Amino acid sequence: MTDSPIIAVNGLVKQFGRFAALRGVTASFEAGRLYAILGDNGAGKTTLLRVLAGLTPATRGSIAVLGATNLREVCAHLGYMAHPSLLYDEMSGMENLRYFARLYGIQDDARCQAVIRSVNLDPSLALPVGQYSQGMRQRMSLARALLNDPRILLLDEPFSNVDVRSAREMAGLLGQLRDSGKTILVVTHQAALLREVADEFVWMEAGQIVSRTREFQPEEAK
Amino acid sequence: MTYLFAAYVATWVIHIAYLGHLARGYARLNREIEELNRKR
Amino acid sequence: MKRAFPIFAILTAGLLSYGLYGALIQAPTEQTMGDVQRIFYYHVPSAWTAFCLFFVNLVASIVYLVRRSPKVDALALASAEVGVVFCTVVLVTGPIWARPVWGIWWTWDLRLTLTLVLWLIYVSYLMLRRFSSSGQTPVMAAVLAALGALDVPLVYFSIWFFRTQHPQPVIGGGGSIDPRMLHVLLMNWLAFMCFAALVCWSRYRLEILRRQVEETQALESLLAGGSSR
Amino acid sequence: MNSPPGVTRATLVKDLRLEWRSKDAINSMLFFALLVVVIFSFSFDPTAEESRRIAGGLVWVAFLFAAVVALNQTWARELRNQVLDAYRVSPARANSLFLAKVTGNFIFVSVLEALMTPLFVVFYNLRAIGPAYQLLFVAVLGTWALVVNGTFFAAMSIRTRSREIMLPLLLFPITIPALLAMVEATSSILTGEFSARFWIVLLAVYDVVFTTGCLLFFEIVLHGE
Repeated sequence: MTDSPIIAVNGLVKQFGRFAALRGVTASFEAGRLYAILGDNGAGKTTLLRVLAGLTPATRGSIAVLGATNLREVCAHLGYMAHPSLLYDEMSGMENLRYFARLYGIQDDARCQAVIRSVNLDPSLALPVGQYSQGMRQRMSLARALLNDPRILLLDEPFSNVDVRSAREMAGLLGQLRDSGKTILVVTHQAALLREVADEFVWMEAGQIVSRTREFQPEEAK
Repeated sequence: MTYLFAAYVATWVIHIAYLGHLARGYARLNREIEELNRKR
Repeated sequence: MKRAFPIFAILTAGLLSYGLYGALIQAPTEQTMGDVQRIFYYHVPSAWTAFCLFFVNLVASIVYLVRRSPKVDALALASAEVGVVFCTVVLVTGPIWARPVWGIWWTWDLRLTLTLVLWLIYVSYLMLRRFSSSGQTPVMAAVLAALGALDVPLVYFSIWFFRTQHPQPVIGGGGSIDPRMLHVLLMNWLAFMCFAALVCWSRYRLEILRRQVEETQALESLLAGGSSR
Repeated sequence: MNSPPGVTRATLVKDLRLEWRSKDAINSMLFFALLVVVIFSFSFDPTAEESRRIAGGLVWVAFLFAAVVALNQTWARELRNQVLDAYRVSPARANSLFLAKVTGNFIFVSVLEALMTPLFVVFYNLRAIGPAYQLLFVAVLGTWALVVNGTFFAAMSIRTRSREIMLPLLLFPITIPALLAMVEATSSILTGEFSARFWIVLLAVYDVVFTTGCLLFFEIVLHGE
């Protein structure tokens, strides 16, 4: 991988009517690192992630992901996990993944099964996703984001409503993924979980990045 | 003749109603601009 | 530009009064329909103006889809709204004319129905603009305008055939028109076009201004929220 | 890599499976259409000769209203858990999704029509005096017209604040020529008074024009925000 940043945003503004969720965000993220994006509710973390995923066009400012400014070109290299599960409640995990695999042109079931196993779930489970526990659903959601073996992972609150043990497990998994060369951006409230694995902590406030630190400093940064 | 009168009146009533709507929009906007200026 | 506005407004007012004088006094009285025919001097120019505005809207919408410039979108909104106003005038004066002349308020006449369908499409256009959340409004509206334009020829043919199948009251049309009448008609069209341009321009400026205020408010509100935290 | 027909087929199969498991759309649509038939037959005396003339209109208006119920459902399913976002971040084409949805809706509405037509025939004692085989063309072309525009405008209206109300507001004005063609063609065939050929051609043109138009613009609508 080159030294040039894998994600670069410049002067990003996102306005929703009379409310601006992003107010001039300029940042760059390097390849093969795990970034924890922290901040209060309404600080613009989720909006930033959605803009990077190409789901929400920015009102102003420029974005370059993997060198491309048109995010549709690079979407095959992105994995996105949102706050909602992005899964069909009525279908089983395997059925869900089989469908989403088709969207990426993946035909074989082996890939789906491998991804499900990698998040510590059982691919043969016939239970519809709607009846999963929250922790299982989050892990299945992560599996969906990993389906296309993305180079960049954008994760929105992967640990919310997950019990501590599973959350630790997931954090460890993210560390492994980072070590395998993926770039990971995690939006979370539970920064402590990432204390060991994150390379950098990015604090957002009122639609701007206010500080970036290598070490986790819970109170000082605020 | 009544019909003629009715048609012309109707035309202008519609136009003036729309102009009134526009004027209200401007008035509201001006109020908001003033509020913004005061905040600064 | 700002100084031109009052001058243009006075000019338009003059044209409108001259048009009114022409329609009520100057133009000769029509033989069969009598004075009622004078509605024609308001009805027809309004219709032409409305169609012109809808055409402006279509062009602006297509340009918006290509260029994505917010100013073009504001123009599309302004022309659609003013177009609906003029179209309403047409639809109101139409029956007032039809009643004494044909003895009925409404008939599924080709031009009348086409105007009605256009009016419906553009009202739905305005509704869409009103109800969709801010960021995507211009794109959705532009797409609807383009699809609506595709619809117009189809509406035209369907009503044209519908009319040939069903008997209709005969509408006196065609034939030559008195040059004095034509003069008054064109005069009124010019006046209404100027008036429409004037109103459209105000609406356009209102929209641009509204967006500026909204943007400032958006940034301010966050500043206030940020500092209080 | 990801062939558009593959994505379309996968999406269609997924939609049919989901519908088969929940039966949300088809049940509500069927019951709604049944209600419309019953209410219409109270409102217009079905035995009168005059009502046979308007039967074409009644049938299509009933189908139109029932189709709106189903059309709102198709995208509502994608909005639960925001699954649509998963589609939007994938490299799959927007038009593959659109075609799958249109085909799915076409199947649903066709099933509805197949089930409701006998009811209309019974209630209104219908008998085609003109060439009955033409009714098949009218049904297929008319249903496609409803479904193409309906799916497109449903996708548009889910982005608005009052979703369910917005669909008919957008759909009905644009569909006027198609509806007029369906109604007039059906009436012409039932009464045998006129030839339905012009209307069938008009419907075909309408279908071609709007299928093209919708395919052209769907990507903009899907990725608009």
